[in-house]
Parts: sequence; C-alpha cells; structure tokens
Amino acid sequence: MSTTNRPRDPHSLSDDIIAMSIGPSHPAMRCPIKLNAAVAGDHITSMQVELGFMHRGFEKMAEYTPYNELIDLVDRLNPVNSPSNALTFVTAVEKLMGVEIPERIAYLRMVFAELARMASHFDCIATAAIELELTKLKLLMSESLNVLLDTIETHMFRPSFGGISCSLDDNFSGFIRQLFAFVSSRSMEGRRYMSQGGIFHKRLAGYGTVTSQRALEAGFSGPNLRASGIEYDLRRHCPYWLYPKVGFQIPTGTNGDCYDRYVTRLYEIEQSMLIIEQCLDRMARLDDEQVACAALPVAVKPQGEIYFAVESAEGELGYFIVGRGEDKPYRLHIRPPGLAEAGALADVLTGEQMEQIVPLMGSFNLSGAELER
Amino acid sequence: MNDFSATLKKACSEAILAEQNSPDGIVMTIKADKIRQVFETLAGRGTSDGRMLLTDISAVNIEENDCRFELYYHVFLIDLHLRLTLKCRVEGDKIDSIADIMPAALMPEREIFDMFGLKFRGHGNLPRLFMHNDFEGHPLLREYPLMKRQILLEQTKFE
Amino acid sequence: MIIFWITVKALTIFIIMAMLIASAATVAGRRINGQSITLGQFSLGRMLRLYLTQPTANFIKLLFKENSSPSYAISDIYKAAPYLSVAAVLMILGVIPFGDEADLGGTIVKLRVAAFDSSVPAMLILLVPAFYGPILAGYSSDSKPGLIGSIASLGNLVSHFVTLCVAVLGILAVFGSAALHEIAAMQSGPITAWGIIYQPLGFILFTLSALLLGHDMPNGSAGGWNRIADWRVEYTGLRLAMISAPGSLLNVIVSMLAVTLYFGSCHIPWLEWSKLSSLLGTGTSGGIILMLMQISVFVIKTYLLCLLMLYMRTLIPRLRGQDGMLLGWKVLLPVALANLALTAVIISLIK
Amino acid sequence: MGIERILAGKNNPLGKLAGKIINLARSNSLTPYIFHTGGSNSRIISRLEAESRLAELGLNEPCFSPRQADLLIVAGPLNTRMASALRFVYDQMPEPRWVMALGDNACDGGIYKNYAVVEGVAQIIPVDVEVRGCPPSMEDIIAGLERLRKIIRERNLSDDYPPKPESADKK
Repeated sequence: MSTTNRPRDPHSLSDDIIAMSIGPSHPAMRCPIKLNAAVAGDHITSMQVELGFMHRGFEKMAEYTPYNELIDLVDRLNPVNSPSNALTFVTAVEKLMGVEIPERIAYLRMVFAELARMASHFDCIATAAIELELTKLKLLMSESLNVLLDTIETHMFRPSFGGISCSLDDNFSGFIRQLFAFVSSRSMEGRRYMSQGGIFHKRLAGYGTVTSQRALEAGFSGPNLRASGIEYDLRRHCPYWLYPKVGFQIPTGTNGDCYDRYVTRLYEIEQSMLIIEQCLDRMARLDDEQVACAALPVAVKPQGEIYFAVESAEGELGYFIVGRGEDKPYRLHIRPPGLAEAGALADVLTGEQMEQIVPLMGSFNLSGAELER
Repeated sequence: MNDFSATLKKACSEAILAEQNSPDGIVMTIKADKIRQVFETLAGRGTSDGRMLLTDISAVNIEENDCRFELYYHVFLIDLHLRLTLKCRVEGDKIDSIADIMPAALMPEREIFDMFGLKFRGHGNLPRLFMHNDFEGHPLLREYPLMKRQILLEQTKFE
Repeated sequence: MIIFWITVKALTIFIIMAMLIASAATVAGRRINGQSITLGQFSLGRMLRLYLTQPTANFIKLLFKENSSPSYAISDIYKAAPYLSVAAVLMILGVIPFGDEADLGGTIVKLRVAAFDSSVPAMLILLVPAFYGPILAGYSSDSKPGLIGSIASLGNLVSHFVTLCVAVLGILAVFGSAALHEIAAMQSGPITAWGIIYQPLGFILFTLSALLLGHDMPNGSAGGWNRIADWRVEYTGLRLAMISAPGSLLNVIVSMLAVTLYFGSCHIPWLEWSKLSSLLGTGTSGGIILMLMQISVFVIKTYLLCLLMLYMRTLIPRLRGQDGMLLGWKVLLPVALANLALTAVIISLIK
Repeated sequence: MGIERILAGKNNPLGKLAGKIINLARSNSLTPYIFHTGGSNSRIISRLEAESRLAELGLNEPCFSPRQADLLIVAGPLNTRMASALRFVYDQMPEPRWVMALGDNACDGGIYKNYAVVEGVAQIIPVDVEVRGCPPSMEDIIAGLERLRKIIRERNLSDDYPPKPESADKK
C-alpha cells in the first residue's frame, strides 16, 4: 500500500495520510477535473486541481475561422446553455460594429437567454439530486430540463448578426404560458423538497462555505457570488439588450454555503419566468412594422476591440474581440464563467469529507467545455 | 463617473498615459511597470467607493517590432456600475504579478503564461493551466502552427 | 433414500435461490427507482426477457470473462474475499425452513436442511462473515477509493447489525424458542398466530435496519460517490458476481427471515396443512403436491417482501456516513431495547 | 479454466456450439462504460441511460469502473491530455472488450481541427464501431449497436485464446 508516511501531521484526524488522485474521466463528476487529494481517514487534508482535460484550442481556431462560421462553433461550447454563448458573441460583434438592433430582436434574445438559464439551473439541481439519491426531486428537475431544451431546439435555429432566425408562430406566448404552468409546478414541488429541515438542507447546509469577502476576492460571478450575499447581476449593474425595461428581483443567499447556491438557482428560475412573460407582453404591444432584421453593413469586418459580458447561468460570460478589419477576428478571448470557481475549488474542498466532493463541485455548476474552451 | 477617474489620475498621475470612454466605462492606458502601483491604489481605495471585482485579464499577441504583448485588465466597480479596462503594452516577456493584491488574478495569469509564455514576476507557483507539463511551446502565439499536436500517452506522466 | 431426498432438497433450494437472486438483482439493476417499471410496459415477452433470459445471459458472460487481477494486489486475500462473502450468506439457507412436513408414502420428509435448537442465533452469527468480504476485498485490491469505501461501509454495517439482533430477540421472547422450525410451526392456524401481530414494532425495526445495513452495498443506486468508492472496483468476471452477491443476496435472505419470523413461513392463515394432507390422500403424489404448495407459498411471500424492500430502498435518500451510523446507534437501538423491555413486561404480566 | 481452451481447439463440433452460445450471451449482456469528455452529446448520454429500447438490445446499466465493462463508449472530442486517461481506462478493461466511438468528434475530431484535439479515437485505442453524426441521433446509435452485436456473434471462440497466451500485465 503506497501510503506516504510523512511525519505525523499534528492536527490531522488520523496519522497516516493517503495520497489519492480522483481521475479525470469520472462518471459521477460531470466535468472532467483531476483532483490530487491527500486524504486522512475520510477527510481531505490538502488538494490540487488539474484542469485542461477538455481544452479544445477554441481561441486559436477562432483566429482562422470567419465570423459567421464562428457562430456555430461558439454554440458547441456549452451543451446545456447553448444559446447564451451564441447570443453573446453576436451582440459583441454588433456592438463592435456599432449596429443597433430593433426592440423585437432584443426581446426575442432575452426570451431565449432566460430559457437557457432556467435549463442550466434545472440541470445543476438534477445532478445534485442524483448524488443524494432523491429520485423524486431528480425526476422533477430532469422532466422540466428536457421540456425546456426541446422548446429551445424547436423554436430557435441560429442567431445572426443584427437579428435572430427563429420560428415564432402566433400562439408562441400561449405555448410558453402552458410550458410555464408545467415548469413552475415542478419547481414549486422542488422547492418543497429543498426546504429547511429536509434531507437536502441537512446534507448540504454548512458545507463548502465561501464568505462574501472571499468570493469577491476570488473573482466569483453569477449565482455563486450571489449565494455569498453580494447582489451583483450584470443584467442590473451593466444592462444590455432591454433589461432595464423589465422588472425583476435578484435573489441572494445569506451564508454562501453549498445549500445556498442551489436555492439561489431555484429562486432565479422564478425570476426568469417573470422576465419572459414581461418580454412577451411587450413584444405583443410592439407595432408590427418593425423591421425584422437590423440594417447590416455590407460585410462583417469590425475594427477595434471590445469586451462585452453577459449574465449567463453559470456566471459572467464575457467576449473580448480584437478586430483588424479582416473577416476573421484577430483575437477572440472568452471570459469563462467557471474558471475562478475552479481555482478556488481546492481550498473550498479541503477539510471536507470525501463524500461531499460531488455535491460541492456540482454546486458551482462548472461546465467543462466552456471552462477550458 | 468622471470624479472617480479624476481621483485615480491624481493618485497615480505618472502611471496613466491616456484615457478615453468606452460604451459602459473607462479605458485607461498604463505603463507596464506601474501596474502594481495602480492596483494598490485601486485596492486601497476599494472600501471608499464601493467593492471592486477583477473580472478577467486578456492578452493579445501583437507583432509590432518593439513589444509582443498587450494586456487588458478588466475591473468592475460594483457600486459605481462602472467597467474599468486598464490597457498596457509589455516590452520583453516579463511583468509584475498582481496575484497577491487580487487573488482573482491567479487563474488568468496562469492561463496567459500557459498560452503566451508571458512570465509574471512574484506569482507564487506558475504551472501550466491547460497543457500537460512536457508540452513545448505556447499554443496561442502567432508562430505556433495550428495543427501541431503533442499527444500525452505515457501513463507514468499521467499518474 | 435419505441421501436422494437431501440432494432433491438442496437442488430445489439452489434453483429457487438462483432465480430469486437473479431476478432481484436484475430488478435492482434495472433501477426500479429511476425508471419505474409501470405495469403498462409489461408484456409477457419483456417479463420473460427481464427475469429469465437477461440474468442467464449475464451469468454466462461473466463466466467466460478474463479474470485479471491488479498486479500490486495481495493476491491470496484478493482471491479469497469473493468466496468468503458468498459462502457465508449461502450457509444461512441451510437454517431456514421452507415448509412443514409432508409424508410421501410412509416416509416423512421435513422441508428443511438443518434443524437444531439454536438456529436463530446461528443465523445471526452466519450473517457476520458476509461483512468480511467487503473489508478483505477493499484492503487487498490496492485501490485507495476501494479501501476507504469498504471501511466506511463496515462502520455502517456494524451499527445496524446490533439493532437487527435486538429486534430478533423480541420474537424469541414471544415464541419462547430459539429454533426457526419451531417458530415456523407455531405460526400455523389463525392469522393472530403470526409474529407480526405480537411484534409490529420489531418487524419495522428489523426491515429498517436490514435496509440500512445493506444500504451502503452499492446496488442499483444510480450515480454518486458511493458507486466509485466501493470495494468491488478491481474485480472482473465471476469474482465480480460473487463479491457483489451479498448486495442482492442479503436483500433476499433478510426477506426470507422476515417471512419465517413475522409472516408465518409457509402457512396460509386458517388453513392447517395436516387437514389438507388428509384431503389429498396419503400417496406419494398427494405428498409431493403438498410439498410443492408449501414451498410455493413460502417463495411467493419472500418474493413480495423482497420487492417491498427493494422499493423501500429507493425511498431512503443517501445519508451522510455519520448520519447513517448515528441513526443506527442513537435512534434505532434505544427503540429496539425499549421494545424488548416492553415485550418482557407484557409476557411476565400474562404469566 | 482449461475447458474453454479445449473447446476453443481446432474445429471440434462441441466447440462451435459452445462458441455460439457464449457469443449469444455476450452480445445480449453488454455493460457499457461511458468515457464522457463532455461536449455536445451530454444529452445523448442521459438519454442513452434512460432509453428502454436499448435494454432490448442487450445494453446493461452503465458501470462505474472499467474493470466491470465490456463496451467502452467514447463520446465527445478527445483532448491530447485526455488521451492518456483513455489509454489507462482501456488497459484496465478485461479481455473480450469492444469500443464504440460516438459522434463525429470522437470518430475523426469533427469540427475541431487544431492542436488540442486528437484526430479520432482510433489513434489511441482500436475502435470496433463508429457512429457518425454531430450529435448522433438515437437511430444511428441503435444501428451502431446492431453492427456491434453482429461483430460479437460472428466471433469464433479461438480469438479469446491466441496460441501464445499474452501475459501482458493488466495494471
């Protein structure tokens, strides 16, 4: 047995420390990260995180592909929350070229971005439910997840510069209301499962706590930061599209532990439904002669540099584009929403038990492809 | 917004070269060796005008003769709703690290070293972030060919 | 003649057990919790496929799989662990009575393998080696997650085994005898003779601790850390089948025990087997029919209880390591002791 | 066990019959180990597990350790660093093992033509069945499984026991 017999660690629970590496291809963990942990008994004494197992050289490839082909490439980065990447990239290029999009397009983009956010939150809670064997909660969450992903696939085809190509028949708002009746009943029942005193609360409350000061320093973003009590949401602090015209609250947690992160996501699902309903009402009231697509310059050859960030489901998703007037971007850098959390994972997990690794990692909702591009 | 930039200019006047407004904030060009001083003043004033969040550091490999890299530090001031981008051009391939002032810079700096080979002085340990350890060269440099693969196969390396 | 009947009994026991275990394991494997099998989907073809052909295909495949073992494993313990865990659990079958007597043309055949006075404590003692298998496998197969998983699950097994024994003591107090076949015989006649009437709380404790006992044995639970840090990671082929046998075997055997102790092992309420045998005539054919009826009653009861336990297993969410053990020591054990004291007081009052 | 070695001997009738039975059993109970490198088909993987039609095709529950697996399903583009993890997993699998590459990314690197992605899983481990499509539809996967089962049924028993028993250490 290759137990590393280091000098006895005074405050470790047991005297011999086993060096263990939890391999990258792990069925229980959704995104392949290699954890080299030193384990005393059941507790982790120290841990290093190794990334890079899903790095696909996206940014280098982006320098060799023209802009409109990039939209499909960007779509592949995050399987669950795919529209958010494409919409962000398209808006960043429009801002770089100084193109203003009409209101109808902005409302449509907001609808699909919020649908993607709900899908990603349901997916995150479903993986936690699998780990805790709460099969009823898992069924609730994955049903609504599949329904949402199907609606996104059937209704939204491909965003284009200055517009969005999607098939919206007239009873789309009726269909969405019926969808929300289905989804909100699921999330209400899910909330009953995750209430205080339940197994979900007892198992996850108090573990993996990140104080608001620590989260701010480490550069967290999105639900992980809000769970620690800091009300920072790009839709409110640095608004884009037409979010100022839509009213919604920002749910924040209190003590930033694993339980708060999951519950913040659950409350955000309600807010997203609120936003979508308001967008649909405003879109109906728009006068119809709005042009379907914005006036585009003859060819997409932006000049200059821009950093445009969007509040995606996992955190702040930013696109930094440097254009030199050719049809290919000179440099395309994506601010990955989960990188800061992956960096801070090592000292969030130290001191925890081995069993808590999977739920704690799941609470940050790291999506591997987007994290390592 | 402008009172903030005025106070910052007064605090470290010789560091800031130019300043212009971008759609949702300010873009300032700074001298590369004054980067630590700027962040110390920013962090020092962090409590007075609201919390500060270092979102990201982006690097661009420009092929001008004198300098090869241009760094963009994206900082967001939460209470002022202001996005501050600090641009600086790097001569040579070394620059001071700000990881001890802002821990959020740990991962972006490791990634920039891994992808561009730009070393950060004073950063604790600077292992490669994505590529495996015996990967020669830095992929995102212009001269690195797109299709050159270095597959890691030996199991001992992986263990 | 006697040897012939013993081999027949052993064969029937083995066939019944193999089918029970295979079907229970497949049902558990088919994740009765995740993808609930609604009655609508049941067609005879699917039923046959799920309970008969699939387990046999699995068995044959595992038989011809390569038996590779990790190079750094301690090979002799590594090879011994599967046999030990299966042998211990199968020995308990010898103690459980499958039915009453049946006379076949003069010779009386007792439907049980071994019948000695202290068979209940013997059964409990034979349950213990089933827990050695995981420990030996985890230690000797040089996989660190396996080692940690086996030690964690041993703690869980011990804490719930104590409550299991105390719950069984309640039944001994009620029936006054420690022999399984006597307890089974006493439960014939009206339904009030069944053990569960006297010991409802005892039955609940028995099944709950049995569930929590086997809960950490990775079986059928989808995903999760428990499926990785388990001790059977390094086993392939038939050894894998044998090392994972306690998982589903324990489930079947505990439901068998529950049937004999609490639900009147082979007796149908208000029906005396002796009255029926006179009706069927004393020839060997009558005796054989009687024997088959007794065994089928016992098997049906076990099967229902086994499915009930499999379903109950899906209701228990995964407790954290300590919570499971704390539940065992702090909650179940005191309740079991209180139940034992209560029965003692009632019995002394009746006398 | 020596019996198979005798059975697998040169064309004795019993060997042929035994081979058919064993192959039938093997093709009807395949335990897949899903080597998940993320990417566009993570939804396909969850549907793969919940698909009831696959039970008819003899696909068991996905297992959690390569030691217990017969079929290795590789999904998603393979990173150059992940290649050694794939090789490590493939070596751990016991002998009669098969590999199925799921999706364009796994078969030949798909749209990722760059330094970080290996051009197809076949460069690292021998692949038996390739399922095209990005993401591959359910029908393609089932057709792929049918092809795989045909390969298993046509295998004769002597393939398990090459004349010189390879003593490669499995660790």
